[in-house]
Amino acid sequence: MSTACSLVQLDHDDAHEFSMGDYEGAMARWCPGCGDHAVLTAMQKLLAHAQLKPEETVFVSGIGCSSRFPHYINTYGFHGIHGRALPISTGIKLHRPDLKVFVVMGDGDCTSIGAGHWIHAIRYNVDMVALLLDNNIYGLTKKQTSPTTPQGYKSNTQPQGSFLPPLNPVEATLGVTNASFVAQTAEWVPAHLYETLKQAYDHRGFSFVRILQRCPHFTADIFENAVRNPDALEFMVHDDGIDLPDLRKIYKQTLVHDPSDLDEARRLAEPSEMQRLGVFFRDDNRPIYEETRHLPHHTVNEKIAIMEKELDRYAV
Amino acid sequence: MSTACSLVQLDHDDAHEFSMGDYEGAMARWCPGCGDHAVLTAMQKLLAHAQLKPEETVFVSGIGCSSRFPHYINTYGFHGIHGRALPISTGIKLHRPDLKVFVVMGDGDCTSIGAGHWIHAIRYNVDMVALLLDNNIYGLTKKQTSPTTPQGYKSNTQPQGSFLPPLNPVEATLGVTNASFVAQTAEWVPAHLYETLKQAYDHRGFSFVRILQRCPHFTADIFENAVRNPDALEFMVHDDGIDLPDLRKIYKQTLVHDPSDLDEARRLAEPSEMQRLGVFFRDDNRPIYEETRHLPHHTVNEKIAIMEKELDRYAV
Amino acid sequence: MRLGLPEHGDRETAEGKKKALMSTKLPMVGEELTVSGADGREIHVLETDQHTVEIVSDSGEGAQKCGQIFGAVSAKMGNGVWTVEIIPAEVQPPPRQPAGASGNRIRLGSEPVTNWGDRTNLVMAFNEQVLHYRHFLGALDDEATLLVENKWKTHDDEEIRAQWDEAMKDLDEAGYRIIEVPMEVECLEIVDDARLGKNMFVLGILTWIYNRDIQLVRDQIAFAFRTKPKEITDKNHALLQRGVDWAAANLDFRVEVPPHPTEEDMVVMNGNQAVALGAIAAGMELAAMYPITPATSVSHHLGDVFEQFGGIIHQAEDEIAAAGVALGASYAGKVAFTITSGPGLALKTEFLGLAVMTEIPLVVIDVQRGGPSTGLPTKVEQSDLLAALYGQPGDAPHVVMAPSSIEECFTSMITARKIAETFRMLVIVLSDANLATGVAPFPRPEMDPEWHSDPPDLSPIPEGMRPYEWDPKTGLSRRFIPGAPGGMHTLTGLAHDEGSKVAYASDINQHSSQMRSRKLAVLQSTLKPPEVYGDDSGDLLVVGWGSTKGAIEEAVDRAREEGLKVSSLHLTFLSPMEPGLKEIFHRFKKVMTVEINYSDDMGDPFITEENRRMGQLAWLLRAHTLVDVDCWTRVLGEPLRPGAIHEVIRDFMPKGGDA
Amino acid sequence: MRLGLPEHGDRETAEGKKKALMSTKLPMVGEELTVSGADGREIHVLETDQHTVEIVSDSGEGAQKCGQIFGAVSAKMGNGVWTVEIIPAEVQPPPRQPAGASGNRIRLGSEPVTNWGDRTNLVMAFNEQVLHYRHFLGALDDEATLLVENKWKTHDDEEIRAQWDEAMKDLDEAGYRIIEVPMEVECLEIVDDARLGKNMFVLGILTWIYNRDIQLVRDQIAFAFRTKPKEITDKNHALLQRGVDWAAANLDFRVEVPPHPTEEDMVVMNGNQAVALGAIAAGMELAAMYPITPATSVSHHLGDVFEQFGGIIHQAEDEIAAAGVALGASYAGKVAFTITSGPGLALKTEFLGLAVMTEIPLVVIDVQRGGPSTGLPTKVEQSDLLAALYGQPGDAPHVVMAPSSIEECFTSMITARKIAETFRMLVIVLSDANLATGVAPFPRPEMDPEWHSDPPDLSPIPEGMRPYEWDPKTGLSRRFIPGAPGGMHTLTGLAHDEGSKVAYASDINQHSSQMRSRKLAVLQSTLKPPEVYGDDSGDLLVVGWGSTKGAIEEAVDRAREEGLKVSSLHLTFLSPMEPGLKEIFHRFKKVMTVEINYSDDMGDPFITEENRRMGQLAWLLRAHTLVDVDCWTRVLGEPLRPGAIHEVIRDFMPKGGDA
Ligand SMILES: Cc1ncc(C[n+]2csc(CCOP(=O)(O)OP(=O)(O)O)c2C)c(N)n1
Ligand SMILES: Cc1ncc(C[n+]2csc(CCOP(=O)(O)OP(=O)(O)O)c2C)c(N)n1
Ligand code: SF4
Ligand code: SF4
Ligand SMILES: [Mg+2]
Ligand SMILES: [Mg+2]
Repeated sequence: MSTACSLVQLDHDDAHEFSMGDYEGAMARWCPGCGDHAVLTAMQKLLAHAQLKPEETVFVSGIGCSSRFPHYINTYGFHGIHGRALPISTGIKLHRPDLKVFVVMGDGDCTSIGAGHWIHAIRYNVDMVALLLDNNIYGLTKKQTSPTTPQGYKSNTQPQGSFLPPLNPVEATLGVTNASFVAQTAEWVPAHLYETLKQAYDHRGFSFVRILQRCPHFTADIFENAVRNPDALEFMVHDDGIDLPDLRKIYKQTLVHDPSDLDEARRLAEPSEMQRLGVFFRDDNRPIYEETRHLPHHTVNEKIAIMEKELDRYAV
Repeated sequence: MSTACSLVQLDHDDAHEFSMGDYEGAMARWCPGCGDHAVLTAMQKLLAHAQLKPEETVFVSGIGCSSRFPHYINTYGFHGIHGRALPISTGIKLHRPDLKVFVVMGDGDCTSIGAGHWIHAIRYNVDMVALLLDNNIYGLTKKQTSPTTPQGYKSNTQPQGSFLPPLNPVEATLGVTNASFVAQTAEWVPAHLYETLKQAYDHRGFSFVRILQRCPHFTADIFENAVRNPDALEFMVHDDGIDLPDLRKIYKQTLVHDPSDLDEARRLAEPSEMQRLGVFFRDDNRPIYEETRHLPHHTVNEKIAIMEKELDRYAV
Repeated sequence: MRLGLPEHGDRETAEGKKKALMSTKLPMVGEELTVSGADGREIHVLETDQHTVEIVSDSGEGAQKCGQIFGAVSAKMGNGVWTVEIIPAEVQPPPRQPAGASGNRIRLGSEPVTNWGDRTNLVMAFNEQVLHYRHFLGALDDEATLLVENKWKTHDDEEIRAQWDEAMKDLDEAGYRIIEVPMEVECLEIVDDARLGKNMFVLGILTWIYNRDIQLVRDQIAFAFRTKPKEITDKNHALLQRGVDWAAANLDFRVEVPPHPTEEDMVVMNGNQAVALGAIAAGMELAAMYPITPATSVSHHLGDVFEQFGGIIHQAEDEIAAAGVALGASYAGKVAFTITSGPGLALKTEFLGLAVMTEIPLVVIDVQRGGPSTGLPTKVEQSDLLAALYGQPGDAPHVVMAPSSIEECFTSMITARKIAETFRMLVIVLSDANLATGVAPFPRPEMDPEWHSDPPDLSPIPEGMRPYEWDPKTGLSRRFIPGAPGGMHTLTGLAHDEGSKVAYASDINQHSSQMRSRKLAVLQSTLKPPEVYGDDSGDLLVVGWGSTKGAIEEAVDRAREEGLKVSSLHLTFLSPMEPGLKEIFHRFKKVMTVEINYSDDMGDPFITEENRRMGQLAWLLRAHTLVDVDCWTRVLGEPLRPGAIHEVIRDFMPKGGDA
Repeated sequence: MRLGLPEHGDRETAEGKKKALMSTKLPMVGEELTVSGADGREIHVLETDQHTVEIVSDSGEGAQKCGQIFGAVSAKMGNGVWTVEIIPAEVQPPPRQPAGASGNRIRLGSEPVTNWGDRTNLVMAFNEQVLHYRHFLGALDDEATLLVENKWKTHDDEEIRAQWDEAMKDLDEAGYRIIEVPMEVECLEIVDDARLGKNMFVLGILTWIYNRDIQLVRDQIAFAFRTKPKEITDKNHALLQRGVDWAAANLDFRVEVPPHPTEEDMVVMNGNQAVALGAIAAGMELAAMYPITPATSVSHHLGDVFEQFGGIIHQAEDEIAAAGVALGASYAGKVAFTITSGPGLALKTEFLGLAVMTEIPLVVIDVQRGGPSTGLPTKVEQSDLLAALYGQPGDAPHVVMAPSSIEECFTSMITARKIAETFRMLVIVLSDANLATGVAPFPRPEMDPEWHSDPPDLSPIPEGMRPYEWDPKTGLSRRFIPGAPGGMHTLTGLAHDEGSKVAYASDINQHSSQMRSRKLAVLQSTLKPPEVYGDDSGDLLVVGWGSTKGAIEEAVDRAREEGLKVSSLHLTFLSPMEPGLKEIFHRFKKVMTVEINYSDDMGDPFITEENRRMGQLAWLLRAHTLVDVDCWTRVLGEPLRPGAIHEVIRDFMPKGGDA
């Protein structure tokens, strides 16, 4: 959202310097050890870095543990209804392109009930950041299978274990025409999380970030290995992507991937033993929906003049 | 749907031989020259070929010109509501796997309002045939932009021309985990249309077929070139796919594609000057949702026994 | 008996003529005079204060264009006009399909016309099948005059000839006056493809019959085809003239509906156009919609002009998204609106609840069609009233209002936006297919700068002010809009306190529910009692809402002329209800509603006072006033006819006894 | 004043004791006797016919397990029991958060208990914050006895100590009897991590206080932990004993709620379990759902057992799909059902309309929660009544019924399926969070083979029979199910004739609407008038529906004991309405409803007789009977208390004058 961003840089001088603390909302009520806490922190860090005016920033969410996010951050927030965060955010941006909009969704929220809006939001490519906090489960409603739940994983609605292989949100996103920024990161690798959010924010267009998120309460085991064993993660690195030398000290598994290569991105997105983190795809030149509609601004009198002209067409 | 199919072959001997005429329903009320007519004919031919019992076959549709389909074919039919044909068909198959189910949807029906169900139907991989009759427009409601409308193409809701590049249903489908059969054909190439329907029907699992369909009434120009100029079509041929020697006489553009190659399928699905027809992808071994639920059958007494046992758990 | 043409065959008896010409049952100055035409033939001129004509063809033959031009010209001449489209269910059904009938139906009046009237007096049909279907539907007056293309009579395809004979026999027996017209033969004199000319030729015939100002007609044609090459217009002018000449040479009757030209500036449009223009005039800047008949055309009419205003039409992926986009936009600025019909309203239900809970102003236009489910997509019904009122789970107080004329389609948008913003409230506007497709002139509205209120208030939020600082009396509070410094808060659909903080405490939920509900009471306290049409006491009061106003009042007029003590009352607000209803009802011996929705009829099997399902407004009024409000409702997929309502009034008049 | 423990500190005066022990305002045989305990201390035993105890902790500390076992044992002993969960909004809120209170609340009675009763008489709290929150919520009886873990009093963290002092001061001033319990200290004698032991220790204390059969308690513990390693059970038994011993050594009171063991076989479960088992007993074979509180647990309870039956639980991608899958399944065979709550019901709206239009039987269970919008997901409300009845655009006649007890949650599923199939009708069953989470015993239902009707009728369709061959009297017709030879036809949501052919003719739409509506009248004609509870005439009739039955009747009992001429009436069917209501209402001077939904209160600013928004049932009854039905409704996010209703009855009693 570089345009938006630079805007701020401009009219910023006057305002005071925002610290992370300025973005702190109500005390977060997620479970201890919930991955959502880390995302909140990284986001507050980003806002401070970008010096976003709290009043010009809006966090929109659906319903779910993760969707409580807006309550915990001191900007405008819209805690909407389940699965519908994207239409709401689209409406906000269409009417107020000047606002910076972030969308926070859970895996059920985005990929199950929200799937239709998700596909179309990718296509509209509205200039905002969309975060999928993917804990592979329905958290708030207490452990039901989500589309991203691993096959065979037991839940309260599928006690015999999930029947199907999990939906891969990154693969699906990459299948949608006009996708412009697709990345994956993990909440327990703060540096990578932060850098991913930053690049998502800097991208002009719809930035989709899937964040692997621990749910110690219901799916402690799912990401256990990925958290414990650095070799369970593979980092895609590139100058146009993310490359954090410090991480290499801990994480040995890296591969070079040019985010402009869609075919390769899709190949890399396919399921593998290793979870791949980094920017899968980026294209800064895809049409941005709200920019395809250049809207004139008129005074009331001009408007009335146009109106009269229109009425003439119906005149008897 | 070979299992289902073979079933019929078995208990068929007794029944009489079904002719195409046996599958004729009410007189089709599509516009003259509408591509839907051709699909209807090809389908009736398929039913006759497979000798499907009309009473064991169900056509389910949403709302749209194309969704009138069930009325014109003499089987059981369910002309549902806009965008929701897939949940209805899923319910039918879950409860009655013995029935042969075909789903007919328009591009708005399937990829716009029905997008969420579409993504999940691909994933469930229920054993049925889903046809997307894609005329790149909202026909029944009189020319509004659909997700597949070419960019810049004028409609009643986007008189300045469609703002975005069209969604590519094949690409999107291939992005969904557990996709098992994805093909594209054109209604004006009857032989190819028929063969595609046949293979879709023979496939075990969810067969998704996008049919390029002319709408002379509203979008006559869109497929004009593709219809007139044989070189505007490129046929993917393979032993495991579709290969119709006769077609080669007219259509010179062919390429060999192995439907088991997902990466290649995705590459080929990307927009190109030529419309590619054929089977993009096929995998007969993906889990089929209704088959993951092996259901016992019990007598009423057995059921009551189980019930009593269950009640014991709540006994005071 | 039939007048074969061109060879001027058998003449009919004076009797027959009379029958054919007095082709209306309506209150009229049915004076008949006789003048002599060109060739000295007697021309019988029927002078009447209203007359209904329709032009029907296969779709694609241009009958609609013909009707539109005829209607526009008549309006310009100062006639009252009410035009409705005759639309087939399919986009382009096969030719000569009964159900494929497509065209226009124009009711002309000396005075302003407020509804589509009764059955048709004169028909121009391009083939006998569509004509026969109109008869089958009961659309034609028993004594209607039917002019029909006669090429089919002699068509090569014998099946077609057979169809002709069968259909015409039927119509003949029905006792209509039938005149065959060699449309194709005539048109071929001017164009090679008659299909593309007939409509203008027919327009010529109508021009002669109704004595329209030919120059106005020519101008209107030129305007209608302004985007097409000039030759088209020229050809059409020639066809028009041909029609006029043919009529002059062959017809023996004319119809005079004396116009009353007014000084006032008038505009002529249908209800959806009025909604579109009203929305713009109201200063709304974002419309989110998903196509659905009969609402879609609102967005078509917004078309380019809306964007010229800096407005956006967003065609969403579905109705849910459309509601969400509108809500998001409203949240972030000026109130936005969404347009839909029954099935779409159903899908928006959840978002409407969120709008109420978050107190984001939102305007929803439901152009009602036949239900339930997909129902009758192109036909009128008033069956969404209860769904609009009560569809949202939980307690979701909001405004429901219904325009009762095309003009009100325009003005209601201004009212709706004003209420939505003042009260931070959801406003549902119930139009219907009758208003949406009816075309009629009304006084040109005067734009008011007030309507385009200035951009949303982004001024800093005073220290300590909270996002739901409900006035304990009125429930009103200032809306915090993103961009307003110091107003940061998180909106939520969860129960919340004045600070918009999620709250589970009992008293808070009770109080916030009270505050949301209170706003309706406050709005209600600002409304005026509705005005009774006719005497404000009497034997019978007919209550209606929405598009039926014109027909009901016309029926009341007729009944009153018979001396019946009947009046009518029309409601614009359904939630909150306008004040004074109970008091008004008590002034009448009997109160009933007339609505286009379903109710059980007493006397039907199993139907008792106790289990009878009532008309939707009737049900509301019973609960609201405890008066024993009766109802007569029908779901015929068409607007109610004043004649039908007139009969109902007769039947429902309380027998004997004084008030 | 506070009883400091362990060092047996200051003793309270007899006065104080009395106060502490008579900790209930309810009609009770409040006989107090005194026995002497082990160490010769005086033990005061309160004998009462009902007593309410709650155990509250941070979530994850097992208070719920403790409560469940205590409830189960009490039921086994023959006590009436009504258990409700105390659940925090978040899955696992931070420790010591007021709003994080998690636990169980058990009302014990000598007779069967039909509702959660009034405020709590005795509390076991694991920390003072959750305890204080319960006080803040007004959940505690003024004279309640509070037992609280006292480790916080001496905690290292001074902030915590400060919180303790503040909270305890507050509670002290409120005049409760407070007893500190060294829970952690005691538990550490047996386990290393006290957090995992407290609940069993507390269970021991309760066992002693309420004189529960220790062996039953031990067995129940064993059952509860049967899946865990045996050591767990052993440790828990030890903790239990420790609690018993501590109580015996330190407490000076007991509570006797004399059980009345019955011969009858009983089962104990909550309303969602009853719905799940009822659905299976009813022979339904497919449940399509999307998780939503408080409905989700129905599918959890169906769990494996449903699949053992050959049933399928399909978790769909959303509620719309869930409705579609259920509808598709119903169309193809036995009636299927879908389970949801408010926001989900909203999303299903369009499909419900299709079900009605196509006459596919379908059962929808709406476990109501607080609204509008996301509202209060875990709390009870009865606010979906009008949405369930009228939510669908167009005229969509269908059945709405509401179970009024946990047992009826079971039986209503059998009724619902039967009606759905017999009438080819949509049946909406309105349960709520009160029933869903309330746990109580009821007589074990006897399975009836009838319920599991045989597979759908796939016999050949007789030549010429049509898919909607409506009986002109009843509107009933045979359902054609795929597989039935000769039955091929296309179902459609469009208006259609008896052959299921799309039809636009007016009379057809009117007729088919009539037929769909008629079925409701026929069903209504088979219903019996509801029975009045209490005298069948009098001064005041309180009408209710759904989960409030127990509380209303208990309140009526109390009022009648005071000599008030009040009775109550409870409705199971909301559509169609049961017969005879008007006639019953006329036998009372005044009629009012008591509901858990919103209504304006008279006397509030701007609220007038005219604009007052009424309780949802009240509104229906006014329209239905034209009787001036008043209402008292609240949306407190909790079940109504008999005590509160009792007061309302007093306030609403008509003043003076005879019937
Ligand atoms: C329309 C609707 N359907 C269902 C629900 C219940 N519900 C709330 S959150 C949720 C899913 C939570 O899972 P997810 O989206 O993955 O978020 P998480 O809690 O895991 O962060 C559901 C089904 C709802 N609130 N609204
Ligand atoms: C819920 C709902 N929304 C909208 C409509 C109106 N509608 C009917 S068909 C249609 C789209 C038709 O386009 P498509 O799906 O591409 O089918 P086609 O007519 O082109 O074959 C729409 C928007 C409806 N019937 N129901
Ligand atoms: S349940 Fe899982 S996702 Fe939800 S707050 Fe707890 S840990 Fe986080
Ligand atoms: S409008 Fe287009 S899609 Fe519809 S029937 Fe006509 S040609 Fe076919
Ligand atoms: Mg999740
Ligand atoms: Mg289409």
